[in-house]
Amino acid sequence: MTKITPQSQSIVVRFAGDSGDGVQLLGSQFANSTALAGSDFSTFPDFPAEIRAPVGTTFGVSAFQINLGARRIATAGDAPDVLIAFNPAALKVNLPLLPKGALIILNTDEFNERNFAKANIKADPRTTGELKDFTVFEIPIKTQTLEAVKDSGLNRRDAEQCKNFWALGAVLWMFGRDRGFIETWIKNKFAKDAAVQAGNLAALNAGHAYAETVELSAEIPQFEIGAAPMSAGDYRSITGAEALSLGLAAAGELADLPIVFCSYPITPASPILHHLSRMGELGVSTFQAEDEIAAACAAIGASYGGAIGVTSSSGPGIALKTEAIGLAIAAELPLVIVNSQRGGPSTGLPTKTEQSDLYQAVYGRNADAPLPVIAAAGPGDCFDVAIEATRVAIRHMTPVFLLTDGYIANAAGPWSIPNMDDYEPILHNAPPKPVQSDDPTDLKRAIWSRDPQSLGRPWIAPGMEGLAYRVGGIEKDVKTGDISYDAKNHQTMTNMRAEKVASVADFIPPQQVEQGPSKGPLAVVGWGSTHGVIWRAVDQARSQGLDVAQIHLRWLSPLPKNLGELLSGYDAILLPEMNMGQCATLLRDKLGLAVVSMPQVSGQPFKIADIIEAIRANYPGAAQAAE
Amino acid sequence: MTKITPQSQSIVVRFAGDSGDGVQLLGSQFANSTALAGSDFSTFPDFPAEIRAPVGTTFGVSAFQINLGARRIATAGDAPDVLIAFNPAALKVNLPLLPKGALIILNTDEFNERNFAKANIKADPRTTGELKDFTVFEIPIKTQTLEAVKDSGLNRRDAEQCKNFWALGAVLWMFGRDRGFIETWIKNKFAKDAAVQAGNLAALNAGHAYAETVELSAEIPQFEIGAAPMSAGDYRSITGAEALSLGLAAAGELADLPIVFCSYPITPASPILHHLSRMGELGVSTFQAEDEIAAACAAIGASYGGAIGVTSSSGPGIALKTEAIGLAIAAELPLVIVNSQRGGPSTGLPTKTEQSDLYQAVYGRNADAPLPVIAAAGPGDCFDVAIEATRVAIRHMTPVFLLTDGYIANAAGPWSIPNMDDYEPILHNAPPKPVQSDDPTDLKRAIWSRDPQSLGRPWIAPGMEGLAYRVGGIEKDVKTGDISYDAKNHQTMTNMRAEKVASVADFIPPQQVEQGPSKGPLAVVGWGSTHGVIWRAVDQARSQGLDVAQIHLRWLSPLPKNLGELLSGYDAILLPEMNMGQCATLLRDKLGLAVVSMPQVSGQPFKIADIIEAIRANYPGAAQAAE
Amino acid sequence: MNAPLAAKDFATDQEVRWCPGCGDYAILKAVLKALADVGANPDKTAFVSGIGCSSRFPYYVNTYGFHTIHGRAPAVATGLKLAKPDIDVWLVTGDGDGLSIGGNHLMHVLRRNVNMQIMLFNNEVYGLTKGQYSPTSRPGMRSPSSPKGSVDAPLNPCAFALGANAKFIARGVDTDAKNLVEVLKAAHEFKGASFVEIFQNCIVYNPDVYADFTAKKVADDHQLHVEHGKPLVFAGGKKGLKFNPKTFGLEVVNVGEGGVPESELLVHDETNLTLANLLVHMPHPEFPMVMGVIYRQPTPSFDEAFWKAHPTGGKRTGKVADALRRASVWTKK
Amino acid sequence: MNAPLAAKDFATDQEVRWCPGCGDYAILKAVLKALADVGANPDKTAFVSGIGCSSRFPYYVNTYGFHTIHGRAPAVATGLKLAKPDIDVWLVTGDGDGLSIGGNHLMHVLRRNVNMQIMLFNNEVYGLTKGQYSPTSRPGMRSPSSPKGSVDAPLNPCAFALGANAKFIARGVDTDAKNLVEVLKAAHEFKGASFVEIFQNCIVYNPDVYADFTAKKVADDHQLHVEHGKPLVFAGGKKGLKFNPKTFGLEVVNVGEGGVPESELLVHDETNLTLANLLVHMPHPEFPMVMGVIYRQPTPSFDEAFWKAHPTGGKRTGKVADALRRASVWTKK
Ligand SMILES: Cc1ncc(C[n+]2csc(CCOP(=O)(O)OP(=O)(O)O)c2C)c(N)n1
Ligand SMILES: Cc1ncc(C[n+]2csc(CCOP(=O)(O)OP(=O)(O)O)c2C)c(N)n1
Ligand code: SF4
Ligand code: SF4
Ligand SMILES: [Mg+2]
Ligand SMILES: [Mg+2]
Repeated sequence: MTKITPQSQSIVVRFAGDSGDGVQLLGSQFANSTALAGSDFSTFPDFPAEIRAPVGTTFGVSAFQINLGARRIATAGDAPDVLIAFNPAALKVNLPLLPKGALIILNTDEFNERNFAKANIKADPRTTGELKDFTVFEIPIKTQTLEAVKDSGLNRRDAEQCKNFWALGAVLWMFGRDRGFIETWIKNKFAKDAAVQAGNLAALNAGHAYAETVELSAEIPQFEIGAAPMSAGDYRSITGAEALSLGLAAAGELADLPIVFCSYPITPASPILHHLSRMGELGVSTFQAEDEIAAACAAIGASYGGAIGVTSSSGPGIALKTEAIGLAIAAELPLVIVNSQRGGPSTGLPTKTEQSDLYQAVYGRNADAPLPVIAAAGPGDCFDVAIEATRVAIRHMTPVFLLTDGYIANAAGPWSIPNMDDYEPILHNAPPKPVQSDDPTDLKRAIWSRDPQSLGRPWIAPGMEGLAYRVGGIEKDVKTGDISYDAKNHQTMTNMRAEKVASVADFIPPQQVEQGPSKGPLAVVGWGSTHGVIWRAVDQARSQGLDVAQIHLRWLSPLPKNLGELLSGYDAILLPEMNMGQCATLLRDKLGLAVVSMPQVSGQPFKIADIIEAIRANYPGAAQAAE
Repeated sequence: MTKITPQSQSIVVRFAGDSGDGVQLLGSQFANSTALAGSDFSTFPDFPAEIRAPVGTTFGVSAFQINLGARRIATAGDAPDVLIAFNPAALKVNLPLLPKGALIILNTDEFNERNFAKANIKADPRTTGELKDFTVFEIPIKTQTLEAVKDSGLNRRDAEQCKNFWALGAVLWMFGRDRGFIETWIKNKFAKDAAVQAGNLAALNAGHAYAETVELSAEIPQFEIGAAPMSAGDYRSITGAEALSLGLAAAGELADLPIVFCSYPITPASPILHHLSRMGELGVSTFQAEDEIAAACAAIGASYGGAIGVTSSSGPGIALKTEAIGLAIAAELPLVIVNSQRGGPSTGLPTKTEQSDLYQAVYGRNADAPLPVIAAAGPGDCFDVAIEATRVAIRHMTPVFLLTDGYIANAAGPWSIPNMDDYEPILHNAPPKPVQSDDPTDLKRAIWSRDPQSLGRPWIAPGMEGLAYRVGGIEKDVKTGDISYDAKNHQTMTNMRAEKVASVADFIPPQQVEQGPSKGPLAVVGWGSTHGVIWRAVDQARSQGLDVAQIHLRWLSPLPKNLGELLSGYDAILLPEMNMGQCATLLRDKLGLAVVSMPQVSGQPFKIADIIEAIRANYPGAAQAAE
Repeated sequence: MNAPLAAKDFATDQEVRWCPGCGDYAILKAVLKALADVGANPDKTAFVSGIGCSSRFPYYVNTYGFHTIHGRAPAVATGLKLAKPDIDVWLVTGDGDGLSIGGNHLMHVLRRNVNMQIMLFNNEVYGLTKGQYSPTSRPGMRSPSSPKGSVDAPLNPCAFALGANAKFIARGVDTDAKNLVEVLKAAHEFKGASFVEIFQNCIVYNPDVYADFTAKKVADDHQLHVEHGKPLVFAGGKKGLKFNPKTFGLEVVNVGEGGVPESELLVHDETNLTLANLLVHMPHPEFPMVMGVIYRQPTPSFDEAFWKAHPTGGKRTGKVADALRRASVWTKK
Repeated sequence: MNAPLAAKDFATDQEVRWCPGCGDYAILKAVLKALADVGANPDKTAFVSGIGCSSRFPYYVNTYGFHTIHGRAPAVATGLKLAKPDIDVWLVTGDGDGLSIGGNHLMHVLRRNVNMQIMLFNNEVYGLTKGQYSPTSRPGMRSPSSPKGSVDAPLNPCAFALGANAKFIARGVDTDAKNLVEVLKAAHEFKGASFVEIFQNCIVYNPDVYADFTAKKVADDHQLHVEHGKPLVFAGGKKGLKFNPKTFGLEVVNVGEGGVPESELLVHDETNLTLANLLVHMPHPEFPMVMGVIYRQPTPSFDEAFWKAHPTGGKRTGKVADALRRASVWTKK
């Protein structure tokens, strides 16, 4: 592993502590200070599976990782260069992640027998030699904090709570960041509680001072992570869940239609429900249904009613929606289905990330029931993907799957705030004029007259005058929409449904190469949240002289029209994905391509190093070349 | 179309009438008489979608088709050579199915204006020239019946009901079949109602006499369909639903365990529930749950309790079971999931046949959640397939999908009654001995010690002494079964689940060639209920000089180990299936093979002629050769 | 739409496909009449149903209609109300659709009190799938899936609805058009989830299960039609109900000469939950079957509460462009 | 197992992973004690649960245990009973698991009266998913998914159970071990589906929602512990309940001097459905919260009926070889 130096272009810092230690807040404030300094960054919170496990246990450890750099940052980093551990459990859990030479800051106040026992630690790790490959700094953070805030008027318990800001102060010093912004934040946040405000401010400053003056300065390196080369403009930090929520609201605005978001809480999808619950003024209504089936059905009912129905869940909940999705296909109603993927099968690993619901999205329904599937590449991309998914749903009058995952949902990075004027409005197939005719069939034909390009039908909703019609899940006559058990008609309708989804490819841009040559020895193909790690890996491999390309898929169904031709220009295709090879199946099925699948389902994002290794292994003759 | 002659080797007869006309009974009794005469046959009832539509309407028409022959009969026939139509609606609906030259028998009593109106018929078809290409016999069946049964003491309505037996009598004469067996049947069936018994007997005999004597004998040909070459032994007629039910009961017997069958009614799966409800003495219990989710979960609960849990539905209901199936995979419990496929998506075409739930079975779950999938080739095969599915579920401790469809469920043919001694007992992984140890981990390790070949864990159920353990849907430690969020362990478990399903291939026979060469220019690959029609098509193509092979897949997941090699021995692979190409996806994905997909989703079985045509079209250079 | 519409104007061009003699025909007729009577606007009315014979209903009503999937109509209808609060929604479900697979959604739509009319066609059987017993079937019912007789204890739909916190409960009989139309109109008037159980005869799979209180000649003696503020009498006023505080239960008494005076009878209070529970639980034939509006407790509907709590009543008043900047924003030059 | 087991013998080696201070700990303790008290055999006992904080329960009880999927535990447990009728099943569910996603299965298991103990931990919140409002949450509750306050009308779990035809309904409080253990033992004794609502404090997402009747100092005045055949009194006997036939409802009265004599109070009859409905619907704080066994109506359980209707009681008495021939058989020579 590369040794970190104060001059490194990027650095990975991990905060870890008990769920109650406030490490998430600490991390996100540090990220904000990073943003203000103009560095690029990527953050990833690593929550425990338990709500609030007993204090001091390993399963109660909460962590926040940030990768910050003076260059483009694509992932939250393979391995932490710096670990701040608030208790022994946090050290125990995170130690295996650290490369040799990493810097560890320990809150020694918690390193006592009681806490060792809680974390099932036999002997003080500071004495066993386990830490010999690292640079360790021991700081009694709690003691220091209590001392710093003793005048704030806080009781002991609340005073102790300030220790995350103490640590933040110290870290801000290490990175030469300005405290002003954080101070303002603390003042606003705790405006109503003077004692808490004072305590946190005092802790922040004390931590900073501690690091700056006597105790640390000689030993701890100060890192200079300058501004990264980013295009000019306004930026903010955003998580995937928030970007997705804003993207849905934006889609509503672009279509000038209400968004009716129907969901049932589930990890890691719930944050989208929470965000949208606060976006009423953007024309969003949220409905917490009694279960996922009801959520899907309510969204379908909303779409039937002329609003943009959206439903959201993760794997097990999406499974429950399957039958209802079939109804939306049959009734030709727009519907956006957001899947925040997590580890499975079954309850599986609710808080861990996986990309293993691709089969479910593309193939996972009874009968021939195709639908478009799009995947977000990262937090910020969720915004655009939400708009695109909605656009396609409405244009083609079809349910659309939007795949994201637990990593994207919670990870954050700087995001260039888009200009809403840059987006085309979302148009829908206008309802026909009421038909004056004695033959009701004439009206029906108008109602079911599909747009020839998109095969989308007019979007007609209760309340529209003279267009009352009936629809359902039984096969319908292609022309009148009446129930039809006719053999030929069923074939026609099945073909129509297939062509409808295929026609999405006529509206999406051709597949681009993300980086590298447009033909050559090797392309690394990816989709979804592996975008960043593959980007970094390919970038590094290329800088090591390997002529490798990166291709990132956004639409998984249908695939871009030129994809087959593009991919056949490479001698080999490597496909890393956080599942057992589901996208590889897709490429074999749809394009007849041979693919080297690189599956991983450890519930953790890929490591850059592993992908580089795979690139080398699959780079014909290149291993020598690059040596 | 071949002109039928009294000497034809096989003939297709179709009875059609109003739902209340008793054509299903008529058909099945005719099938029985065919069976007794030693001819081979295949029957297919074609129910209307409505329960009981208004009398005389086209959507109330019920039909029963039988193909009988003095040679092997593989399908219910492409097109009826003989149609018996009880009313104008029946004629209207079925006329498009008939080849030129077919024989039509009309019940003229119903050919009146009222009935034309009900069936939306403008003019009497007997007068329009529509029937000019057919041989038509007009018989006032109702009048004849009323006359025949007037002494039976039946009221007019009940007397009229006897007309199906009148028609049966006439048809029995046409085929030179013995009435004795039917007479006995009537006597037993209506033992409690002398008038009905007398009426039906009188009608049967009158119909026979009518045909035999004056009115018909000169004109209607008598057909001689002799005995077919079948291997010696005892036969019975059986539908797929009944064979499947008996197969499940047999699996219970072979495993010496109770069968707990949990289902919720749905077309066309319900008959399995109905049959099993009557098999209590075979150790079967049935539970009609409140919905499909509850049915799947109750079956899982039963399996957890050490019984063989089976659940059954069709597409939309299976969709609802998806989440629960994931639980069975995670908890490693045996479960047989029977899917009687029907047309979709959504409610679709409930009474029509399709094979379009293969994606759902193989790929249709969230997360990496593989499971074995087996498909029945025809009614009788359901028996063996049910046993095999259960055997695999128990050996590998996994849910297994068993695919059948609406066609198989209702179709019937002669079935060589199997000898139960020919089946190996179904063994399960025995529970370990209780472990005497202070460390509870020792017991857990024993509980989770998988069989190295099948990766099946011991089947431990509440009630077993000293083995109490806890399990659930959260990822478990591979050794102790405890909850585990560990990254490596998740990869290990995911691999284990994949290997477990793959290991099924070690226990199943290698893929055989059904007929034709074991390498050559063309193989027609099929699965499920297309077996018969492909068999006939390939047989005919071969007799026309084409060197084509038939390969029929029974296990769809995993595929037999030798399949890839076997198929690569053919220049081309044609894959007819009643969906949009789902099995073709499978072969591309798992074997990387190029496949000519022949999709059809008209809700109707394939026609032999269409497959032969496709064989010709895909037989390189053979079109000329065979001319 | 100017001229008031007649019942027949609410019929569609679709051939009605129930079995001849099915009780659904009579219900359809009553509903079309009720629509005409309340002056329904077809463009602003929607029928939403699940799956079952009963759920074919929307195809036969010339308004908007959605024949959804089995058991899920309440959820679809709720979503429709969220998109279009002013659409008048009628929900059609069966004892299987609404109480077996769809029990949960029915319960929640009642609990939330979403503004719609819910018609549950109770024929005590799964008609469409050919006659299996349902959650309202009587114990011992022989059916294809219960050849030895069903062993399930049945649900009382109205009691279930009361337990689910429903605020409007009524009952009608398919063939009793007069009462049914009135009940439907009352349901329509109620702002909230109005639950109407309709006893429906499945002539094919469960014929005449209700004959002992619906047949013309017994109806009078076996049905009690409640009216708010009126004493609980039946059998042409010759019998009535009294509350016995000792047994804490109801009693059938003769009224008038030789019996008790009408003044001693219980008076119907449609806002009293306890009385409603007593009435819907009366065992027949010892007691009459109660009909009409059994419980009506005006309560703010879900719709009302939902839009009140919505910061803009559903309107788009803000701009996404502004929302995007509701965070720490920094500028890269 | 010879020596009688103590509560601690029913604990497992698994670290208990609820939040410190969660009411679930107290319930666990009460259940372990009840198991010991009834002399449960761990090998013949199974805990089945859905998903939620509460549903983690089985991992902590040293019997058989199945942590299934969200809302489906009643169905899984029913299946288990079909496979192994003699296993003693305890079901653990929450207000979300049992009343939101799982409402239908809970309803049907109660309706059928499947023999098991059902413990519903009601904390009026979705704990595991971090605090969203649930079907029992009070209107106006602010939560991550209802920032302006929930607009849903809540369900009363016991009223729901009564509407679902439940035959045993009881209530307890997490921290009131004495009553809870007794209630659990009574539930265990009942042959059928015994429904126990347990008020449980979620210290993280909904702390102290029940404090106004569970806190030590108010419990006496705000809880009424019913006992069959005993007058309905609370507040140390100083207050009681009377039925007012005019309003057709309950009233709180002072007992004894200056009030009414005990003899005029309502006497608890645990077999009276009307009384049960009245008791579970009493609005707090005007009325006390009722605790203990509210309703108990011994009725043949589903299990009993199921095995009675089964032609062989589940045994395999016939041979498949014979069944195969139960048709017209012909022989080909
Ligand atoms: C998911 C699903 N499961 C099962 C079915 C089959 N099914 C259709 S209707 C029905 C029951 C209908 O009963 P009910 O609601 O009482 O209606 P009825 O036909 O009696 O009017 C069932 C089980 C289905 N269509 N979809
Ligand atoms: C199918 C599915 N949907 C949603 C979830 C997410 N989920 C887990 S527990 C829960 C609610 C738990 O609430 P409750 O039953 O009240 O239990 P508590 O945590 O409060 O004890 C939810 C929504 C899930 N695990 N599975
Ligand atoms: S089956 Fe019964 S409910 Fe269905 S249409 Fe026929 S009579 Fe009516
Ligand atoms: S979140 Fe609430 S219910 Fe869940 S463990 Fe914590 S305190 Fe208990
Ligand atoms: Mg019904
Ligand atoms: Mg809860």
